Amino acid sequence: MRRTLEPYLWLLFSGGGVVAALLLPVLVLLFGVLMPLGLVDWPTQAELAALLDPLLVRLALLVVVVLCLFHAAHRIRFTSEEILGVARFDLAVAVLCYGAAVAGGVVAALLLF
Amino acid sequence: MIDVLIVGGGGAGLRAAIAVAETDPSMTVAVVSKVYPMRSHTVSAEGGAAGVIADGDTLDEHAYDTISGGDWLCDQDAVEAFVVEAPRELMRLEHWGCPWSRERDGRVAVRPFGGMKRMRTWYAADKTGFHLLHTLFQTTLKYQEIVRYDEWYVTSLVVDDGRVHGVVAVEIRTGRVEAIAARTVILATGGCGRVFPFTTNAAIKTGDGMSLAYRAGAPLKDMEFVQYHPTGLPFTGILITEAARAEGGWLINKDGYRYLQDYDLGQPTATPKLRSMELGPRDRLSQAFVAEQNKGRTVETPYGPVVYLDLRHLGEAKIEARIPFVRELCRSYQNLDPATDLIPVRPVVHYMMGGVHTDLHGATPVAGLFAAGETACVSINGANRLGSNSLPEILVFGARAGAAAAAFAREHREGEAAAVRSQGADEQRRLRRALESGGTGPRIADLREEMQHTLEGAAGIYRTHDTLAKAVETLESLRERAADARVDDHSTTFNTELISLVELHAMLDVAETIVASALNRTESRGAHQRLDFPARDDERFLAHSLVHRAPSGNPSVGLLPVALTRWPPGERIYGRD
Amino acid sequence: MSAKATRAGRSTGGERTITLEISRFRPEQDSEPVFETFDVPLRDDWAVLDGLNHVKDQLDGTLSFRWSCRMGVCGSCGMTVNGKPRLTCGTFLTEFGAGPVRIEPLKGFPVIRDLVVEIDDFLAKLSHVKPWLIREGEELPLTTEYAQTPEQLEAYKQYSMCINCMLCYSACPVYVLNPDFLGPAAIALAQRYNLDSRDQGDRLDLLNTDEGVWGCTFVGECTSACPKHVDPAEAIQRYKVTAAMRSVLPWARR
Amino acid sequence: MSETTRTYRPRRDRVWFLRSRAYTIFVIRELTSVFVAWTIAYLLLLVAAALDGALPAFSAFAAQPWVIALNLVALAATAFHSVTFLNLAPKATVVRLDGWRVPAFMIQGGNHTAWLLVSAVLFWVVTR
Repeated sequence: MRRTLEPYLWLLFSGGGVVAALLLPVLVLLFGVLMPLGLVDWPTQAELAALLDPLLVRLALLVVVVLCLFHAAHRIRFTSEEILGVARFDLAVAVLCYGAAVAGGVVAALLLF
Repeated sequence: MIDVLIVGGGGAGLRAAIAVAETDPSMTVAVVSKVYPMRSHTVSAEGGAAGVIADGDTLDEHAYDTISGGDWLCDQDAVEAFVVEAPRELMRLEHWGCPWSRERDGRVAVRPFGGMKRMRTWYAADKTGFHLLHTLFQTTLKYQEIVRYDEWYVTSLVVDDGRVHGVVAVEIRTGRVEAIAARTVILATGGCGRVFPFTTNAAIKTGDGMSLAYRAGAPLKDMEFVQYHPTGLPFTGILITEAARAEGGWLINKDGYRYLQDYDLGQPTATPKLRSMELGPRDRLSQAFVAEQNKGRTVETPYGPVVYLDLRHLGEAKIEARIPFVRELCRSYQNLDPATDLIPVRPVVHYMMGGVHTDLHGATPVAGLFAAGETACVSINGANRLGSNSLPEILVFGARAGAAAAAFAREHREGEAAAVRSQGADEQRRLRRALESGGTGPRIADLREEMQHTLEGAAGIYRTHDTLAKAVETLESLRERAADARVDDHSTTFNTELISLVELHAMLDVAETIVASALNRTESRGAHQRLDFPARDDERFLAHSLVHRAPSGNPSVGLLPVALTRWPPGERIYGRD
Repeated sequence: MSAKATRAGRSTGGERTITLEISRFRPEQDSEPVFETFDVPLRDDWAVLDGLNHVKDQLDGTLSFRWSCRMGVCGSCGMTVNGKPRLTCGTFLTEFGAGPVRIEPLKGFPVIRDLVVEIDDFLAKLSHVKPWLIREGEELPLTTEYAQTPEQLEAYKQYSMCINCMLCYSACPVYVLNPDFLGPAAIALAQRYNLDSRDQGDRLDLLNTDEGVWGCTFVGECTSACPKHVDPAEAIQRYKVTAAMRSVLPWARR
Repeated sequence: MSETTRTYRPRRDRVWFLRSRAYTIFVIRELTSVFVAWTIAYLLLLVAAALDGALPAFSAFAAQPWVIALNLVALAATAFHSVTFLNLAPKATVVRLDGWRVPAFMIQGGNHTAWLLVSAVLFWVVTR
């Protein structure tokens, strides 16, 4: 049978979907809306640093970043192909999308560790 | 050169195809069908399929119910073979994946059915025919040797020297007419309900196979026996399955009265009683409707008089579990919910007991020509078919015809007959003429409608000599006018009007044989009720009607004695033990 | 010929009418489909199919379309009605108010003529998934059934209700854009056998492909379009989970 | 009579996703992923700032009207993603308890409850 990578990509996509669904709205609400509007106070530098200090938190954060980026990459790959009609360039589109996700993951890893 | 060519892709045709493929994989088998097989009318069968399996049931009881239900016009040797093989065929379907409804322990469940003394009707909710057909169709996909000609319409059989050599068919998509040489042909084209105006039958059921056989010299048998199903929805004619009554539904008139008790069908009971009241046979129930109508106890609607089928007391849960399709149909097509509303129903043409005369193996008097299913008359249905006997019939006799045709093809290995080419060319010319010149006369639809109303008036639930004799004349004139029917469509691509025209000719053939047989049978038996001859007459008519097409083109009716084995003719008793 | 468009809902001889805009394609004369309009009686119990039959029987015998059982179970009469894939036998004219009603062939399939589409590719896809009961070893005698409890029946029953009307394919943008996609009904049919307790086959190779379940981007319109509540979208998503688990854990069974 | 027939295949419809409300909603649902990616990038910037001691600069950046506007859209998009993703989950995961299939609305209810709980906990952790 022809091997396909899709099951693995789909698992990453699904995991990312769950993580994004559970975590992102509240995070963007806090850090992107309420705090910049001054409705909630920004935490202090020290508080944030302390929050990010445990290895487990940083590892978890890395996982969240990677999964969410894969989720986005997967959907952007298919949606762009469907909207723009470029499915015949699937390989290139896929390399571009997942490549960006991997790059984002590497950046996050460098940042966090 | 095809060994076995099957015309029709419904239950009987597909079962025959599998039978050939299983007996001898080296054989070539073709299924030629005017629709894709899963569109065949088997798909619409709802209630179930009878086969002895329950504890306490016996083959003899199934045989007796069938024979008495058929008013002793069944060939008893055929019935005996049928009841033996029915459970095996249903089990075979189980082994092929048919989703039969089940008991809690995982065994196949059975339900009661009209005219049956015991619970022996296997069912797949109330879409039994649908599941049966799809199981068969999907199973045929397993066999590479089964070749399909989907949307090919057979316009004639190639017969030479008393033997069939193939068919001529038109590929509907391209208009291409082709002679297909075959060692044997099995007709499995279903019934002809569309010769009547109000029928449960699908648009495709135009008696094509009956007409093909009739024109090829094979006689049609018992054509006067047309089954009215007592519960059709007005306007559409959509069938409300007998299972609705088997599960406990009541038939009531405009006063809310369970009127069947007035017609020697037993006394009302709260729960359904086998062979009694609503579970009486279809002919008697339909006749009771007419009597109620004459008494002014039916309800007038724009689509004629109706009575009501009452399922409300069953409750929503039971309706949903056992007869969900009834609910779906009522909601989608009648805008009512049987859990809370009464269902208006009236008798509707449902099934042809008659058909192409065959022996127990589906063989017709024309060598190499076989028939099975509703298009054939073996006969196990006699003067009135019992509900849930037709699905096992298509399986049992489909398989038998398949095996017999395969055997015939093995013994007759000669090459293609010259007649194939010449008849193919003739047919091509004939169709091209119809296509190119067309007619300038009446519309096909108008002729069809007139034929349908003629049949309803003359060969409905009750018949008389005078109306039948007049119908003979009307049909003759229709035949003449149909020769010049107007054809607007001159395209070769998917020309459905041309097909409608050929179908109209087939229906006129069949209509003539129905009327001729009904005129000839001066007695009342089962579904054939003569107001001028109200009694059964075993002296003269314990016999099948056999119609041949005379050289003049007119039907000529003869009689053939019924095969009796163990059950002498008796009185049909329902509702009394 | 081209009937002049007239306002729908007007009264002719006391009878209400409604305008049908019917897509016509006659390969001998048209390079692409054109619309023709016909006024047909508007009756409460008339389905779109009754309107089409009125046209064919009384107004223009050249109109071609497929239909048979007119009770929603043979699956022949699927067409695009006002942009949506529908069974025309079960779609009432009254649903469209004063009209007009636009009737086109099912989208996503090559048009042979008028409202008739080519379905050979669909049938090939059905065959492709091995839609029959696969058994290994000895067969039971014809006196015994493979036991199956009502719960086991329930596990696949829904997926066995497909009437092959192809509305789901027509509703699926993935299929319309890429005809190689195996598509909703075929995958649901594979699941009908996969989930049947009597089946011992394995259809992983057929379904775990780019054109199989992985072609689906879960638009979900197949399920909305399905007149029989088969829910093919669910069938596909469930098999994605199965295929993913079996890819990650090769020893996992379905 | 002709031997073959020509079929008509419509040209690709460039705006198929505008043809029905359902298609449009589907495309919007898929495009929420762009904002998922943006949110991740934004949060990474925040983390970088926090670890580099540049939080004031970040909060100044975040307070610009266009960033707030973008984040409001991102909030809507990620919330839409959550609702649709959690609602569709029961299609993929059929839960059976003793043969009884847990209805979709219960699984969806469970998913949404989990979402609210996680959000509440995170809110509390960040703002305590």
